[in-house]
Amino acid sequence: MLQEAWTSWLWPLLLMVLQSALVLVLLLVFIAFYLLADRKIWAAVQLRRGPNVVGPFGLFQSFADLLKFVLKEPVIPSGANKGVFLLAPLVTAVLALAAWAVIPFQEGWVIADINVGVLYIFAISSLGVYGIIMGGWSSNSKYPFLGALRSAAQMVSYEVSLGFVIISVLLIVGSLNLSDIVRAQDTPYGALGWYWLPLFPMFVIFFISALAETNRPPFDLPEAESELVAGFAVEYSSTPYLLFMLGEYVAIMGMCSLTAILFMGGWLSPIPFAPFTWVPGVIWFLLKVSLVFFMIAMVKAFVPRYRYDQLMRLGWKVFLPISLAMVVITAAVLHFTGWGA
Amino acid sequence: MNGQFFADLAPALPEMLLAGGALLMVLVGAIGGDRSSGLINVLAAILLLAAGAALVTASPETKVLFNGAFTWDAYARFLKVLVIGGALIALIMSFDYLRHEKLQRFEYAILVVLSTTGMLIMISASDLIALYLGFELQSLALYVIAAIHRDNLRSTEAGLKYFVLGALSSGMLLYGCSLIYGYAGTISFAGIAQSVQAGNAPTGLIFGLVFLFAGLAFKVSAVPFHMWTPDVYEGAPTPVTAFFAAAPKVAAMSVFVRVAIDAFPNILDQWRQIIVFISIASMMLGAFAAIGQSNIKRLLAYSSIGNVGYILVGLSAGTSNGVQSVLIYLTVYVIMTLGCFAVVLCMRTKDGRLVENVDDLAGLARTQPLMGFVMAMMMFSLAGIPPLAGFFAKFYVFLAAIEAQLYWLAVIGVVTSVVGAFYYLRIVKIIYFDEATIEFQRMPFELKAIIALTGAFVLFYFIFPAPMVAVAGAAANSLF
Amino acid sequence: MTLASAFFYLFAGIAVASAFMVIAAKNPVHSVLYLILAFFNAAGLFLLLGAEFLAMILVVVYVGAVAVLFLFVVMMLDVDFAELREGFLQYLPIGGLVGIIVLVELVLVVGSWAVAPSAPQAIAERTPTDITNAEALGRVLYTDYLLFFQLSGLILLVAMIGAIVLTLRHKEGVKRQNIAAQVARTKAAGLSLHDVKPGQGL
Amino acid sequence: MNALLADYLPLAIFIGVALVIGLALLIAPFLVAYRSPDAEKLSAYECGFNAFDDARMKFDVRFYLVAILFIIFDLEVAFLFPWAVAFRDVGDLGFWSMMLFLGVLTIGFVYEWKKGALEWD
Repeated sequence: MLQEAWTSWLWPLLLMVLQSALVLVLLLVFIAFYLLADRKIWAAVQLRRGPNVVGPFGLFQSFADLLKFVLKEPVIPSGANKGVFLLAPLVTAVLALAAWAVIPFQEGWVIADINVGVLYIFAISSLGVYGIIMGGWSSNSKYPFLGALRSAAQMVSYEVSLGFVIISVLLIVGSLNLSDIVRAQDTPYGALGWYWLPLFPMFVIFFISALAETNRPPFDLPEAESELVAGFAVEYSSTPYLLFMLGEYVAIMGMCSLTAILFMGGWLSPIPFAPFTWVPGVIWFLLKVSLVFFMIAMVKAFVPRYRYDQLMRLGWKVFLPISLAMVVITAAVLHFTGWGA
Repeated sequence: MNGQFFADLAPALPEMLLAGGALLMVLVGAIGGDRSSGLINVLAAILLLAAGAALVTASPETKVLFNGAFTWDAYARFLKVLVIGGALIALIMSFDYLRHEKLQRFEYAILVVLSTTGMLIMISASDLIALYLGFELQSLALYVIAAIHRDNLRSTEAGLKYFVLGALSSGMLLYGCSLIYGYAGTISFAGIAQSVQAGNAPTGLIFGLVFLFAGLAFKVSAVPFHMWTPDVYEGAPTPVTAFFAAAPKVAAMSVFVRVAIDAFPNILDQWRQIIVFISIASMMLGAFAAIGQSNIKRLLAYSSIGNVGYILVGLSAGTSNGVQSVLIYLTVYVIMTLGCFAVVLCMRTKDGRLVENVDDLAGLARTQPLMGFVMAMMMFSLAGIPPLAGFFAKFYVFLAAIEAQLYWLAVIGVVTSVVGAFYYLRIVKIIYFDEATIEFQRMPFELKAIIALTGAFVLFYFIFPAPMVAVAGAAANSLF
Repeated sequence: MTLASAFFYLFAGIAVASAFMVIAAKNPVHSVLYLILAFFNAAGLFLLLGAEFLAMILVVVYVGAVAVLFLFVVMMLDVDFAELREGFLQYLPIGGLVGIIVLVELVLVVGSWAVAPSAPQAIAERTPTDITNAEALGRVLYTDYLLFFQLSGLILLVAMIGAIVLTLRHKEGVKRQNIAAQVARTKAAGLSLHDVKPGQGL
Repeated sequence: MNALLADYLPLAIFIGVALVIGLALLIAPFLVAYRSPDAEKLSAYECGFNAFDDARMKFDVRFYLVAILFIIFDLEVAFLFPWAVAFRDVGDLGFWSMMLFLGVLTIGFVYEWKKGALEWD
């Protein structure tokens, strides 16, 4: 009886929990190092050393930071709306983490291989705005409020072009499943058969919109420290602040892996013959994610922050029409030439 | 996609004309800005005229398009002509007003056209989704038009009230539709009629029917869903009110009739109770609440509530004759309403203000004989005095009720008509026997023409009633 | 199967409870947050029905877009909440009465649960099993239901026009950036040399 | 259908585990960290001044306009998803009906652009 319950559902359930925990923990550990890499790259561009005290080359800096945040005094402003104030960082972090459930790291290596994976990620990323609005509003302080307003309008503006970009990839693939999208890029031409080449303008738009969607520089107006001090996060301290930071980086990594999946063939090897095909897909996937992340980190180091009106103009007047036109062009080409049928 | 595909779409030509034309006008307006509003107004009028011409010349043979979502028949043709006529005249009536009030916004005409498109879809709708979409297209445009004078507090308030209550009614309608779909398993009217038989109608479906009717009753402003009418009529700019009174009511009433007759013919006894109730309530409220009104637009609002009650008397008969009487009543009602509003739009004092109090009409028969005479005739007609058109409209409706053995409904209708006559005749008294206090400006040409035409129709309908009765009869028969 | 029904009761229970909290919460912002929770649970119910595409679209459109607007409106308006509550209490009896009537009617409906005989077959033939439901939807929405699809487009157009007609105002005296003019600026247009004599100024 | 639900169970569990991790992090400092709140520390950040009034204020209607326009375009994207997936099955009619739909909304977009609704000032 007990034996049966164990084999029929208790064990599979436990296995799922363990899998999820493993993925999440590994993800957080990777994030710790990517965070460090971000700072190191930034420092290198500015001819500084960056964090170099904790551990060899400062490798354990992020872990020290974690400890610091956990031991800091959590301050909740007296005028704040306490429930919402604490809910906001939790929402940000959990949503960002939740997106990883459908990311395929390698053929078959995915927590939940759902049919509507792309749509799920699109939905999750459209919810990212809530953490910021809730945080900004509940602080009951002027800077956070302004930051929240700005970010809401900003994230919303770039989501539309993000959607159009995704549509143009879907047109070629014909499936909403992320693994199917990767498999569709498995051609004899290797890296040249991936979608970054035929959809190059969309690739660029996706990359930039992803920056805006995750509030990365040069689109970090919600927290623009030079004018809004720290934007929506002014009143946050200790782990509530950490959760915001964590959520932001997890979301960035999510966008990196989505870029890798949509445009860079996911786990596929760029050179489609041995010995490169012997390398496990997950390594390729990691390399691609790292490459995209490197570009994002470099953008942060190079590019000055956008002014707000320019940001809105870029989103609505440049990206939206271009991506819409590209959807139409992609569809027309597919329809009239019958490619990929 | 070939020639045949487009040939099959021919019955939807008026809708396509209007929608395509509206898109073109949006482009023209976007590029030309508000300077092009005159051009766009004229374009919209031409467009409505063209759509009307396409309707009149089309053959009334019944056709079903878009997988059963869209039905073209004589009934649809009759009502579409009526709606387009009403919209066109209301649009023309607004030209002078817009010029005077500095409301030269090109969106106005575009929204009128798009809303008319929605109404045409409603009239032809033969499944629940088409009904709802047509309904929303129409309403959404109307909400905006009601508030188009956005710097005017009353116009904004009217728009907001109309929107909030309208959204509520759309919700009820949708809830009703989903219940009906859930219990009948299909969205098409024909399918519903098939699956709902007299003996076995599930309670849930009746419940859905009640909600659906509640949503529709809101649109035709029948009691108890009439609360918005006086405020919106009063607050919205007058030509907009004229449009509200003429076109959307016809469309909503036509949906009412089509749903009741096409989808639920087998449970006539169940829905008749609802219709009879709201009909009596509307007639009573229309008759009694209008008595104390001093604002003409409010008065006309109550009058329209009462008229809706009479129209519903015709529907409650549930027969071909009943539908025929509804069609005739609607036509007469639209013409009388447009005539009244044309007069209200002419009440512009020498210093350029529009006044809208009943007392401002005093002595109109001496200062503006034509205007005064037509207004008096409209009032007589609304009161149902023979031999004016309004009398015949009521006569047919009550006749249909009596044929369906709804004697006491007809009796109540006659009694409320008598009560209603009181306030209509009061206006006639003011026009003819009170001393003039205000002098009005000369009537603009187009309003004068509309007043003369509607007046002539109301006055001389009795000489030649046969053609309209015949057309309405054919239209009604196409439903059965 | 038990797990699915457990999830059903979970989603349905939370949906009803949060729907109640939408009207019961003191602070309108909390109301909107409960509304969002209700949307999520509705999406969960869709999932349990196998309508995964609808579930995701519900989240994308209602939670990701519509509720953001709601949140904007209630967060940023200076609403006097105490005053609102007073009005609420004033209309509570009549509102409660209507609510109870509707509830009784609903119970009646459930009590006499009967579906038209042809309904079950009509529903049964419409659920495709071999393709995903996004694809099933796509196959009919743009061809068989062409009219509905195009009407939705028109409704969206009206919504655009309406939103702009009612809300757009231009501020006076704003200096706008003109990118084309900036790019087209040449040295000749932007720079002029003046020979200024000492002691005279320009 | 059960296969479909089986796909979603791991998703629910994953979100659950993520929630546990997030909650653990959120609660940790309240358990272990040193706390000594005072009125100044708990006041809103305001460059050294006391806050004049409630920080929530009315703001430009333009933000609402952006949100409304976003809803409209988001719906447009929502309509595109099933079309993209079923693109190869719907043939000429499906292709042209979507082009018509996009055309209508593009006209709306041109209108917005020309009216200046997309400018930020």
